[in-house]
Amino acid sequence: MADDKKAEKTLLGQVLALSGVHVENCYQCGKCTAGCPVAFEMEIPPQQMMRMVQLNLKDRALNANTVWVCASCETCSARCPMDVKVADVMDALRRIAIEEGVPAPAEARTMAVFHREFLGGIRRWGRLNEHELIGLYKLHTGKFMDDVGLGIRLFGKQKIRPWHFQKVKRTEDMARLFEAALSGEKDGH
Amino acid sequence: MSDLTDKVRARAKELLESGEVKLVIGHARGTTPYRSRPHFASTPEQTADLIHDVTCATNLAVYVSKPKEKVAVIAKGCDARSLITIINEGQAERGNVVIVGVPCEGKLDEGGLLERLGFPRQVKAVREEGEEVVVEGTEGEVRVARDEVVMPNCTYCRARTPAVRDELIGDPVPAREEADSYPDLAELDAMTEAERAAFWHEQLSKCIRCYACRNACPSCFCPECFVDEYHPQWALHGGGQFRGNWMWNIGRAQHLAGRCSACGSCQRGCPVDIPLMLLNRWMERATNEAFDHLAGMSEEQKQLAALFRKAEAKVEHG
Amino acid sequence: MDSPERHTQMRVAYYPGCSLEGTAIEFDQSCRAMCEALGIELVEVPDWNCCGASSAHFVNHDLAVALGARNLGLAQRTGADQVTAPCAACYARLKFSEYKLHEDPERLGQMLERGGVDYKGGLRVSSPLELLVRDYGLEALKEKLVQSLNGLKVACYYGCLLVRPTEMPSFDDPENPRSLDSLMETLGAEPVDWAYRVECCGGGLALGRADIVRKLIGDILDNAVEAGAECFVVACPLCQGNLDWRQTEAGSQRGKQYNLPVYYYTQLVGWCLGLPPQRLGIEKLLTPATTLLERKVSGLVSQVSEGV
Amino acid sequence: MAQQLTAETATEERAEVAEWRPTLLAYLCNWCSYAGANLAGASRMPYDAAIRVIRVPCSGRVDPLMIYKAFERGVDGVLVGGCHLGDCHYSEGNYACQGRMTLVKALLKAAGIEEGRFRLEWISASEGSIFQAVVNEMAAKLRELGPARMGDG
Amino acid sequence: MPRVGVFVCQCGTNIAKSVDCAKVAEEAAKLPYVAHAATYVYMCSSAGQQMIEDAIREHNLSAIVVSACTPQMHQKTFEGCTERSGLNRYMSTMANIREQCSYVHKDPELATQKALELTAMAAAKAARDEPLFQSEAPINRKALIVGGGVAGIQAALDIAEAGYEVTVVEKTPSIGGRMSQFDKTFPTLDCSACILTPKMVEAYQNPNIRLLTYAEVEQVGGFVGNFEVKIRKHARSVDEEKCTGCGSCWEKCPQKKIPSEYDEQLGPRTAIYVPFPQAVPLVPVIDRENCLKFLKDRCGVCQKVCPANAVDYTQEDEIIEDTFGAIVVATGFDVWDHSDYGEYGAGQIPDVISGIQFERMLNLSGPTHGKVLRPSDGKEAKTVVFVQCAGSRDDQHGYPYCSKVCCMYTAKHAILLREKAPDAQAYIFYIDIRATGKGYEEFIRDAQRKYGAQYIRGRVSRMFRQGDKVRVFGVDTLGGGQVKIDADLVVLATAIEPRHDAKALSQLLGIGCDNNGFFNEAHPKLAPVDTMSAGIYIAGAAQFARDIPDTVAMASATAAKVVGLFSKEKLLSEPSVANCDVNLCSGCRACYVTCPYDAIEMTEHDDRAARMTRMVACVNENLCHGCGACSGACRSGAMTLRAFTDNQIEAQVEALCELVPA
Repeated sequence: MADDKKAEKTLLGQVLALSGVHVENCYQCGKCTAGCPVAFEMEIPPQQMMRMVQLNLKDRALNANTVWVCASCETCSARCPMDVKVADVMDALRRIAIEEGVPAPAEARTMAVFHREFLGGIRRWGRLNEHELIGLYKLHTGKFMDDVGLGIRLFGKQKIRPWHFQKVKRTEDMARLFEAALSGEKDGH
Repeated sequence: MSDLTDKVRARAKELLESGEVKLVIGHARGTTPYRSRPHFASTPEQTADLIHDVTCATNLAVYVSKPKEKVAVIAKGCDARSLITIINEGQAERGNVVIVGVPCEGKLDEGGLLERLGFPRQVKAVREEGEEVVVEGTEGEVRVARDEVVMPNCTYCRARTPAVRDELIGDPVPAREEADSYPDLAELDAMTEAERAAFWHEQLSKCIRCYACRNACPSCFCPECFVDEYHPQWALHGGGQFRGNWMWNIGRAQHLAGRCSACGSCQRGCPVDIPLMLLNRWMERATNEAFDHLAGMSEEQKQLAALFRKAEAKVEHG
Repeated sequence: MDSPERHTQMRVAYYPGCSLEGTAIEFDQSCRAMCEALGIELVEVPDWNCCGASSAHFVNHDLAVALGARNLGLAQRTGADQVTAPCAACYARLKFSEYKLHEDPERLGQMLERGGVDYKGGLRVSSPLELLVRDYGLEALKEKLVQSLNGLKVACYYGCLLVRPTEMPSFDDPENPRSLDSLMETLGAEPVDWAYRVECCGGGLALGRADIVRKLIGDILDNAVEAGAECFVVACPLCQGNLDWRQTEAGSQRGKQYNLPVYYYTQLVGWCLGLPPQRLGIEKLLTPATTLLERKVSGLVSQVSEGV
Repeated sequence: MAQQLTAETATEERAEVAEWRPTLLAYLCNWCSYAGANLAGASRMPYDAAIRVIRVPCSGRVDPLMIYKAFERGVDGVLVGGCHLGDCHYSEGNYACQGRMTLVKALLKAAGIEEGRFRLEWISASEGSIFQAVVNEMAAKLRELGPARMGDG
Repeated sequence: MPRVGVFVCQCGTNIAKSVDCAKVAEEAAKLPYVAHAATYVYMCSSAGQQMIEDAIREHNLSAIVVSACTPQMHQKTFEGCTERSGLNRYMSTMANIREQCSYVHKDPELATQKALELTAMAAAKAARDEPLFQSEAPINRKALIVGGGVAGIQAALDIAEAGYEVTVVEKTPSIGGRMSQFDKTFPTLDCSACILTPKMVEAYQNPNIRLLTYAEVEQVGGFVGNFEVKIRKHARSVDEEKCTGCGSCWEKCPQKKIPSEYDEQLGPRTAIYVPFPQAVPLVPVIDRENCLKFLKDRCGVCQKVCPANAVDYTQEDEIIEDTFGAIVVATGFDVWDHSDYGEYGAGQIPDVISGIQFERMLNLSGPTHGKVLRPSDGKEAKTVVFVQCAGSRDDQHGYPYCSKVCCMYTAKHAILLREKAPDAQAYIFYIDIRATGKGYEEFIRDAQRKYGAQYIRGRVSRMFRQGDKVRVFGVDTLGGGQVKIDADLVVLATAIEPRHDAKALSQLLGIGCDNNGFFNEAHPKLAPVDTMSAGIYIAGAAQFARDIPDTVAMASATAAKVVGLFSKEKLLSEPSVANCDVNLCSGCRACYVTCPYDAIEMTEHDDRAARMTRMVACVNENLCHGCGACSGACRSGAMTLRAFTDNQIEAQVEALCELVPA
């Protein structure tokens, strides 16, 4: 239908298409923000993010650090009286930001790098090698000195074992799976 | 003369002599040895013509209509089922009907018999011996297994001994196990919807609207049948049009749901061999499954419509 | 109650997940040891891959489904009818895949086919905690215990992913879960009544935003200490890592020294089953953890098994 | 913009005109389903134009002959709508309907009339959107099945 | 031969925008029996009606079809046209070409074709219309009121005032209802008991009012004007005639720790008790489930101390059967139970209480004698958090609706809190303030300005015990930050919900419930106190959340309805009733076993043609409600429903199929 196509171009429509969540149900009670463990770090708290989506204020929504700070703990989704899955909306917004090339705000960049390197690792090896992730993360963020002491302690406990490198047998399987998933969702909508 | 015939005569005579009933409805020998006809004995003498054997297929409940005085019916299982059904539906008072039960292992399908034997005019006598039917002809005896020459509905009868009866002449026979598995419907079940529609188109196109089925049926007792009404005209009148025939036969099957005793009289009476029992048995299965209801199988039975009531409803739709 | 014989026949597909091969190796060790002692046969999912937590769903839900579904498909091939994942994050992700596939089988099925994944759905995803509490039964477990935790005051910390997202069927109440508490009671510990049992520790922010994590776990630690807890018991490597490794940092930020060991429940069950501490990896916990346990059982032997 | 939309929708509907159009006859109870249909109308919820409604006081009024008659006369599908069980304005007319329609379903099956051509639905006065969905589903099903046949078409 | 007139309404453009009304009229004129057809812009207008009346006379019409909106809107309007033109009123049929055509089909071609088919079907029916006549029934001029709260009391007083007898059935031992539990009322802060008690006493003393307390309606049969009702009066174990209400029994009763229903479990009561000191009647009941005499055959103190010898352990339930002309349902509401609300402590935190519990706490005669104390330790509460919308506006855990009264009573609570403890602080979490009554907005402002209530816009996410406090995590969506309050007491403005047994009562009475479980009104705007069943009316919160003035207004409205009904000489029944053609009746009793109203009797019919007397079905038109279940069950076509005859319905199918290419 014609109006569907128009709707899809709005932020509200994009979020609906990606997450299946009807953000228009939000009546701004703020229960999501009230229970959010990381709201204190967010430039725009969750309930206001819902308002941004309702008003299609894409720039303001995506340029805030909110989606990168979200810990995905799902507390907001679990408690929303109107069944607005706030965490799913955050996932959708993050994806829109990546796809549309909206750079993460400066202090949220670390999280963006983290996710990129995490998925990159899985795509390459099928499994996560925490030591590789840490290494690449530090390389790309320049935060070489963070948590060095902790790293040494974990090494000492043999919890970090650089000699133990894990991967699936056929790493090409992973590429195929990534390919299907990333193209599939677009076809589906 | 068979044992059963003697007992039936003796009991009928007793009933009339004692004045317990004013009329005994039973069978007498028909125009040929393989046929019977209904017989109404109102005096002890008239009981001498009564018979009971493999030829007594007619459902006698059709002759019971609001009797003012007590009548006795020599009732097979299906006759008894019909009697209970019509009593339930106000067509007779239970106190006015004495159900004299007789066991039944199947009644002769004349058409099938004749076709099989190929010497109809030469039949001298027909009798049962064990599981066989013996036909005496001018050219000797022919023996056939009973199941091969009885009416199809008899092979899956669930009431070979009347379930409800005031007395029983003869020894009870157990019900056919097949009754509950509906082997007769297997073919129809296996068809696709289109095949079923085509099947009925072929069958019902034959209907000449003679209403022999209705006349033979004890459950058809409306003063005016829906098919004969003009306002509204539910079905086109007269034969020859498939649609009117369809409406008539489907309407009749609906009206007989939960009321048919599976006696097979309708199909037996049909001059153009429409397998009417398929529809009736289909509906019996449906009412049995959905409402645990089998017409005339118990004295306390309620009408099917009473089982639709809220208080009785087992499964709530939606 | 189920008979113990039946439990010996339990055969379950086992999905360790990446963390349990790395920084949470003691969770893997203790879980395997515990199951062996209880007669639960774990069949490791052959050639399993990362479940995608905590990044895949962050950027693409289909990818999250696909990563999980490949593992479920492989798990199904072991012939088991359920797969158990100790890591709460893995557990939630696998459950999410199964749930989404059930919701939208057609579109996702096509996607999986293109991705070379063969999984038709129908596998039960469980956490070993669920396995213990629901399938094995605490009564049956009690019979096998050889030592008690003797009133160890423990803060049962469920975190987020064991009980959320709430739209998926859960084995415990999302706001007031009880399973860990009941398990600890069975072991003879005294779970403290505290508030932060389902609050978030910051999970996936550990590497990227350690500053946030320090604040969150500081609150959690304070609340547990206030309620009188001597230690934590957890069901998730992320929770364990955050609470255990960053305890000192969070403490120094607040001018406090907490010193609360953070055990996996599998370690405590294993301990009470009498398994040697090395098999349970208790020495691998950063906050010293052995002394507290030893102090609790010193001089008191196998009262539980003789009791009830 | 609203007008534009209307024009588009109208064109889509028109396209259907050229095709064969099923006839769906509905017997709706006055208190629930008929009122539900009114609510769908008052809320301007468009639905398939195949439906023709005969208002009856209660689904219990529906005589099976009324359904067979419709099929006999070439109607492609029949819908019977009543109040939800327990909500009947006449206390239990819908139970009577439910019982009877159980038989109707069985007999239609025996006769070879496809299952999708007959539906019994409980639709309350507040369920305009359910009415809309039922009509659309059923009309779509009838298009899929094509014209009803009783073996002769 | 019938002569049918067809009148196609354009409804302004509502119909005309997609239906070509002129074409429908033009085509309709060619239909069988149609003698005249016309179209007009508004058929329901007086000009439109006049046009119909003129046409009936001019064209000598015998019946009319108006193709317009739904008959539920204007059937009666057009019946007026036939009646005024000298035809039988019921020779009027509507085709619904608006709600079921123009509103939902935008394509002009499809809509016009459908409108024509609907008109043709209606014309086929109208051609077979027969004059109908209402039958008369006597009215039993006594009213039954179910529920003795303020709604029931008000309705009873008003009806009694008009001179009719009223019976009030109340489930609990005293009338008074919810209002008797309240301390003060908003926005005037009147003492609730001070304004209610006089009304309770007035009801008690009015000779036209019979109060049956500790009683329940068990069975309802019959119909408007003649409801046959069975009432169970539970055994009180105290003789109402003898008891003087002196109180010796409940003072001496040793069972003193039973949680009081009246005090919402916050305080105790005895086993023999009156729920509250001003109870009417002031006659105690014995709660047999908690009485030692009944449990263990011990004690018997109450009987020993009773100076009037009124205690009777052998008393049994009494069944009272009576006939009433009308019924008012005023059963009130329940309060949503927050024990399955995990994030608010799942009912496990003693210092998290409901609004109605707080109300009892504020009351001087309540469990804390008017002090605001923490249930956990009895200490005075200084920091009190109020949470609005607990269970309301919550699709996930509670109800989707707004409970209407919570904003106001929460403000009242905040004010009363300050009055009781001037150093206490109220924090009120709200989402929106709905203060839409006279003086309501001002009341909210007073709470803020004069009583210092701190309003915080946002919902509370979670609360839990923290030491001896309740820690509340909320948000200030206006200030923009998370809010954490360590409260002494949390008061949840728990949602108003239907009585837990409302569904059962609705089935007993034959009136429906809405999706939330409140009783259904006949029309949300135009018949808010009527139900779908004639002669049964609803008042107060049984229909939806209401405050006291609305409840009292509704109660008086029901009284007006009842008095209006009773002022009629006779009751005219529904003309569309079942009818049996005895000539066609086979006497099979299918209708008899089907009828939900037992309106069919089997009677003897002297069949001259058959020269016999036979049993046939006969409809009692006073009992018949016109559902037609009998005619749906009848095989022989004998039983039919007037205005919905087999003939008329079959003709509609025919008319449709004539126009549809098969």
